[in-house]
Amino acid sequence: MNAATVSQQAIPGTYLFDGRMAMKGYNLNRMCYSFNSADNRKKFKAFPEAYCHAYHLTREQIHAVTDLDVLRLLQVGGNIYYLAKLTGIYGMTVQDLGAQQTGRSIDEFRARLESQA
Amino acid sequence: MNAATVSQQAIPGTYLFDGRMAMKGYNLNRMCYSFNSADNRKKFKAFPEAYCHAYHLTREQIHAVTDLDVLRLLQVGGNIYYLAKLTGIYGMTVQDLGAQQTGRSIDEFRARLESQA
Amino acid sequence: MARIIGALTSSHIPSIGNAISNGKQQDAYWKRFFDGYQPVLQWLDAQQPDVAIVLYNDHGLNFFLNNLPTFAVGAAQEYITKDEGWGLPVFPAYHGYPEMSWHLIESLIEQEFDIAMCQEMAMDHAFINPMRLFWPNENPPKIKTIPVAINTVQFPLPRPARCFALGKAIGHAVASWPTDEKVVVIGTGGMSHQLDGERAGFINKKFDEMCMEALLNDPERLARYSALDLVREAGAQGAEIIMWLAARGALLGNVSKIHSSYHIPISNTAAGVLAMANQ
Amino acid sequence: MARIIGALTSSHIPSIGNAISNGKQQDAYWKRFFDGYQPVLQWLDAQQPDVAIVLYNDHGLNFFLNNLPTFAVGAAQEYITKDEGWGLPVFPAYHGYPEMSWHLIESLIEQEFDIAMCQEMAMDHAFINPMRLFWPNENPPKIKTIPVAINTVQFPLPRPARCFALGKAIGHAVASWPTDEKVVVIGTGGMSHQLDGERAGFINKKFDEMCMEALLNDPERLARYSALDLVREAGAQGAEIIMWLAARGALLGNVSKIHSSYHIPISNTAAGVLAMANQ
Ligand SMILES: [Fe+3]
Ligand SMILES: [Fe+3]
Repeated sequence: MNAATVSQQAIPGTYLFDGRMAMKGYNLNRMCYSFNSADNRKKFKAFPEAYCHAYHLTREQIHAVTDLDVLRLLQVGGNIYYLAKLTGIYGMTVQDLGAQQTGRSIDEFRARLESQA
Repeated sequence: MNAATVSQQAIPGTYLFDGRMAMKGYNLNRMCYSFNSADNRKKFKAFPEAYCHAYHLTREQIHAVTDLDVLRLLQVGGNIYYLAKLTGIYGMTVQDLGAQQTGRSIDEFRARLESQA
Repeated sequence: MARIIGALTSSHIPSIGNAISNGKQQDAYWKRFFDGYQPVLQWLDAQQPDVAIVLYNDHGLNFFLNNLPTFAVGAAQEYITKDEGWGLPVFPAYHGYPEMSWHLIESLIEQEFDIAMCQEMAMDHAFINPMRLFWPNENPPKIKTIPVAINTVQFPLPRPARCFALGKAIGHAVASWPTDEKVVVIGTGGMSHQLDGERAGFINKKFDEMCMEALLNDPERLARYSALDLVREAGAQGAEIIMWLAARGALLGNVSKIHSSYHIPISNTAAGVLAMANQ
Repeated sequence: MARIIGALTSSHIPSIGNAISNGKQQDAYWKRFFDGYQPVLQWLDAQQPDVAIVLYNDHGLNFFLNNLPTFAVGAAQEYITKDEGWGLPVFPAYHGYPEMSWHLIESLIEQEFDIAMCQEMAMDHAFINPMRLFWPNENPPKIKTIPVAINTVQFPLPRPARCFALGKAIGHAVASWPTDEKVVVIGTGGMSHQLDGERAGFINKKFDEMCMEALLNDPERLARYSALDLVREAGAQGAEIIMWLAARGALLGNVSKIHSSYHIPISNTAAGVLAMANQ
């Protein structure tokens, strides 16, 4: 875990999904993985908190889920590949995610992307 | 597949479970894997042929299953680790399997094992 | 013996699939991106390869953290596609080539690559979108496919040098396959982008340009980076460039450029395509 | 740094579990077998190791052919047991040690072993029976465990030399773990036996004796065999000796024998136990 612990601090603004995060987020990611099924997405959308409880999420994790707060979802162990299936349920695009995480409007975020061309 | 094809003939009386056998036996092994669940074992025992059909077994495979013919089960692509879950449903021990495959009685098969001490 | 005639490396951004499904290839946003594939399509049309070995990364469709392989090789008769969670369309299954898959698996194990073997495997956008880009007129295309998945979900990722070595081992394996089939190796992912964290939206054009150049002329240079280096230089998901490096590794002959194209941004990503011939 | 104090290698025959559950250890059929473990139990009692890294082979409980890893490392908080299809009893979960699992995984990937990572994993008799043999008075024992699964289900199996190298890499990984915990490495399976085919019932005492001797004094000798050689010499399931070889590989110090015992037959199998100290 040494290498991992060091690497967490290595790149500002970046949450490396290493063993430490994986241990934290297993149930959260397992829940998000279940969203590959349309049926499960429907069940979740009907009763999000009940669905979270069935996957034994912590209170912190449940709040991050119901708030759709991406940075907090990452901090409580979510992996972006699985989280994208959660945010997809609410029609959030990766631009929406980027805007929210960087505190920009969608237009500002798109402008930032284009500015790097 | 060259190495594999050669190795099939390499050791008399031995069915190496290589890619060629795996391709043949995928559905059969998938069915046997399902027998890790007691519920599935019960369903199978009630209607063996219907259960086989649900896993798309070939006619040859279904006959080998209903006959509990171990050598034929191997020849149609069964892997011994999964097959043992099928034979276990009928209470067959590995001595029973050995006796059947070698055309010996159980006592003769046990005697053969002990003779190698 | 079978021959690897080249490597095609391409971004696999999910929105590409939507653009294709909705016929937006000539819209202002997409035109430059799709036009960048034309010379590659002409090359494929002239070459008519028989087999595609596709190095891609699963995004949490086929694999979960309960059994996450570093390298996984498909050995199925066909490769289905499935709902990834976003309502992407499900397509007819891609054609497999299990006989050659097993040859590849046997050779890789012999060369001491500790791969997982997958006799059933569902493909996500990382496989589907490059296939749709390179074979736009058929779905599924006639070409036989062998997917090879590389872990980019969970750190530790495989070392870039190990991915490059995997590609070389694939090159050796194909060379010992007894037919004279033509094989193309596809590497999908990248180029620089980052979806998560306060650094979301990070793109690094300079690094991407270096990658394109190094892949052609000095792949060892890219293989010397660590996975963490790639995250720093290319963004968290820019580390997907390891699939490009693995595909390049499979070219054991003289390598020349067929075509490349690069465009910022598609969605959050620097989109690139690089086609290399192997003589 | 953590220390590997020794390796314990043992058969894992399913019927052992039944004999323990039914208290048959002193029955005529079983007495010699169970008595053969007593000196190892005394050594364990004196040493009190903190962690067991258990190299075993799954028999189709946790893994199926849709995603079959060559090497898989557990990283779970606990390891459950499950019905294997024969009505074997289900036990309380074994204790995991995910922090050390992740250290092991990071080190193995760094050393270019392409392992699968398993954050959930069900254990079968190949893990359970040796644990019950070595810790007969507690179920589960207090010791923290890290399972490492090696493929013996599907050919190609990993080369024996690769398994030995995996063991060495585990040895290096443990040496860089910062606590002073005592680690024991367990290798399960074998010895010679064959369950399937007209050759069922094959046992090879001479080869088993050579293995015991080679593991202690010349493991490279055993590592030079191919997997096919092992099938020929030790029987189809006798190839499980690769777990013993991997466990031996983890002993990077001076190796001495604590105890060995060998008995033909238990069920269809030549049953053996070998305990080695690492100084
Ligand atoms: Fe991607
Ligand atoms: Fe076994």
